[in-house]
Amino acid sequence: MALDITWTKAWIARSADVISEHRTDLTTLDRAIGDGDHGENMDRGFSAVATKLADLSADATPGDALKMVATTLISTVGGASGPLFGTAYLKAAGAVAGHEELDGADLVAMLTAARDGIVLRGKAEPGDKTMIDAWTPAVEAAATALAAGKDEVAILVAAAEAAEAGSAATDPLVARKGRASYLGERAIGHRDPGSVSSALLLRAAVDATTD
Amino acid sequence: MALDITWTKAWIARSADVISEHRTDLTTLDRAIGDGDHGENMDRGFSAVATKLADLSADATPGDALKMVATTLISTVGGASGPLFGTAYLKAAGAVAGHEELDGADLVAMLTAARDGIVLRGKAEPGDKTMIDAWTPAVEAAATALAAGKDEVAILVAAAEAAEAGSAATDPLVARKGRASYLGERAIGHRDPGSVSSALLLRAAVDATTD
Amino acid sequence: MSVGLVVVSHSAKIAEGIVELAGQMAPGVRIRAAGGTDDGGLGTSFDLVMSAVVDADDGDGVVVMCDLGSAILTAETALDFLDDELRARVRIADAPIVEGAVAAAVAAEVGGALAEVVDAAEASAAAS
Amino acid sequence: MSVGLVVVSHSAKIAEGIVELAGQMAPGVRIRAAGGTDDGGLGTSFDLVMSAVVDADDGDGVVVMCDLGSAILTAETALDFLDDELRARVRIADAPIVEGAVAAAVAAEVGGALAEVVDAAEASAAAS
Ligand SMILES: Nc1ncnc2c1ncn2[C@@H]1O[C@H](COP(=O)(O)OP(=O)(O)O)[C@@H](O)[C@H]1O
Ligand SMILES: Nc1ncnc2c1ncn2[C@@H]1O[C@H](COP(=O)(O)OP(=O)(O)O)[C@@H](O)[C@H]1O
Ligand SMILES: [Mg+2]
Ligand SMILES: [Mg+2]
Ligand SMILES: [Mg+2]
Ligand SMILES: [Mg+2]
Repeated sequence: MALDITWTKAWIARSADVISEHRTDLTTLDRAIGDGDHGENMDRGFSAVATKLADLSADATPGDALKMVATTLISTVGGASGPLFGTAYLKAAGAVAGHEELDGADLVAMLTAARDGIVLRGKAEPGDKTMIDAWTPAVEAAATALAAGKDEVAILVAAAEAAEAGSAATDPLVARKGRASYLGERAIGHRDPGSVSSALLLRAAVDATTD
Repeated sequence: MALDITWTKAWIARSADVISEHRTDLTTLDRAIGDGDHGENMDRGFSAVATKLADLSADATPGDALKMVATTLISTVGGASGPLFGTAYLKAAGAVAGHEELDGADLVAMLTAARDGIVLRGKAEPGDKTMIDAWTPAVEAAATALAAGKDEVAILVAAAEAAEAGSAATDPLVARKGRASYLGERAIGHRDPGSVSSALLLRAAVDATTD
Repeated sequence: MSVGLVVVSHSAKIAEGIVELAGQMAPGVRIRAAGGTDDGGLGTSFDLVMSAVVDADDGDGVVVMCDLGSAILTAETALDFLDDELRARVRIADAPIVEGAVAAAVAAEVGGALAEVVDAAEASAAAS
Repeated sequence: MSVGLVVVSHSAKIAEGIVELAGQMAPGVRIRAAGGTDDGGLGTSFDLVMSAVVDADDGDGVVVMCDLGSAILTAETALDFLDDELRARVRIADAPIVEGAVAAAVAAEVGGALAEVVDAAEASAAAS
């Protein structure tokens, strides 16, 4: 399928579904090393996003849809993940502004802009046990797949898989940003919730290609 | 008159009256360089003290009465002056514990202990634009009067006059303790409210000798 | 006219309490609370921050006080969405929220300029 | 069992908000509010501090967080009136009240000893 507005809307709808399904898991993770609201925060945000999906105009581009996600998350999430994902989607929208259909280079540009937006906002580095530890490997894997001449779906698959692996790799880390940083060594053995939701969102992008 | 429990009770009753009379003035001073509650704080405290005066047992000593003042102020004032004056009266009570009648040496010991209590609690030094700037000259003047062989009333008069002069001398100072310290140079030209109430209390001690 | 203050806390109660406490020593300063989420829970609200900043500004600028890290993220995001003219006179103080807000409020009350109010807030971190 | 916390603020709202906020990350810690005067005004209350300290103690000690200077004076005075046994395990942290309380609560939640909880609170002043 072409990665056009139909795909973008499917991705967003699936994102809302998958966040809703994992709401409790995400909150459980956040209860261990945070304040126990990441699932509620993300679900509040993506429920609002899902409601607005129908309001997108008929000629909306993928960038327009991503911008709607950005502003809605910023206004509704209520936790650190709101400004962080909000900025990610905002920068992603900017990277593909005006494009009707996204090719491989667009995807890599979009993912890179999203990751850079999170870093700009949150100042986290790789290894700080944050969502960046899902996003940075995702960006790198997508770029590698693009350079290897892979198609759009393969690029999205590479990104999702790398995000999942990056998220799992947060388990042994000590957190240096966000609430988990209060815990010091006690954060070891727990997965960063924001990295898990990030991986879920990137997996939804893959799944939306078969909708 | 002998400086016994009758005098002590008269001093306390006069203190409550004079604080009540100057309630608005004290608050106005505190509004200029603080949070505008010193009059209410002191009046709340001394009204409670006045109520408890009748409850003192028939064989109460001056020290017992001062201790009642201390605990009552600590429990009711609600501002910095509560723990500060509370500690002053507590230490004053300790300095004359068991004495039925106070002689000149007792008065100097009492005033010294009161001042030292305020310093212990608030860590202010002379010149910091606090109530210490009334108490320290008062203690010194009382000690000088005692050394010069003056009687009890003269010692109390010396203390009150020195406290009044010390309070007036806070006008040109910059505050280094308490809320007025937030104001920097802007505190210059304003009198420290706690030094004014201190002088009022010491003047009440003089006036109580003629009750 | 004076510099205004916005208090961004995860708790509506904390933000409101700070507005009262700081206001006691600075009756002439526009101090606005942006505490809690839109529905009153623990968290921060972009929309509350936006409207508080607009409301606190009187032309002399606004200093924003935040509690935990995610309050700073929300405040910074809000700044990005302000029009350039207002944004140019908004600062986020790197200061403890209660102690900093009181110090900043007093500095604003006595006519301190934007940078002086920020400095007053930030110096409060050093005081005990 | 864990170290308990007492939050001494000039504002009942601030103290209650901090108890909720810090409690979110430390559900197992006894965190008690001592905010405002006895009659709910702005100021501090010796009696509220005394009962909060007694209530927060579970045998492992109590860390007291204060906002402005007069809250510290009230807390120190309260400590003087505690019996020696309890007083020996009470500490007043030199830390910003909101940021310090959250850090202290987490340190207490994970089983930190009295000195560790104080250190966590005081280190929060350095963090931005
Ligand atoms: N400075 C930061 N940079 C990147 N990610 C961060 C940062 N701070 C927090 N996060 C991410 O946000 C997640 C927590 O989100 P959430 O629970 O919704 O917010 P909050 O911590 O405000 O309750 C963390 O798991 C982490 O991935
Ligand atoms: N650290 C201190 N040492 C000595 N006196 C102090 C100190 N802090 C404040 N004061 C005195 O307390 C007075 C203010 O009392 P009050 O208004 O009742 O309390 P608050 O400042 O808590 O509102 C000041 O005028 C000053 O004399
Ligand atoms: Mg959370
Ligand atoms: Mg949260
Ligand atoms: Mg006052
Ligand atoms: Mg006061």
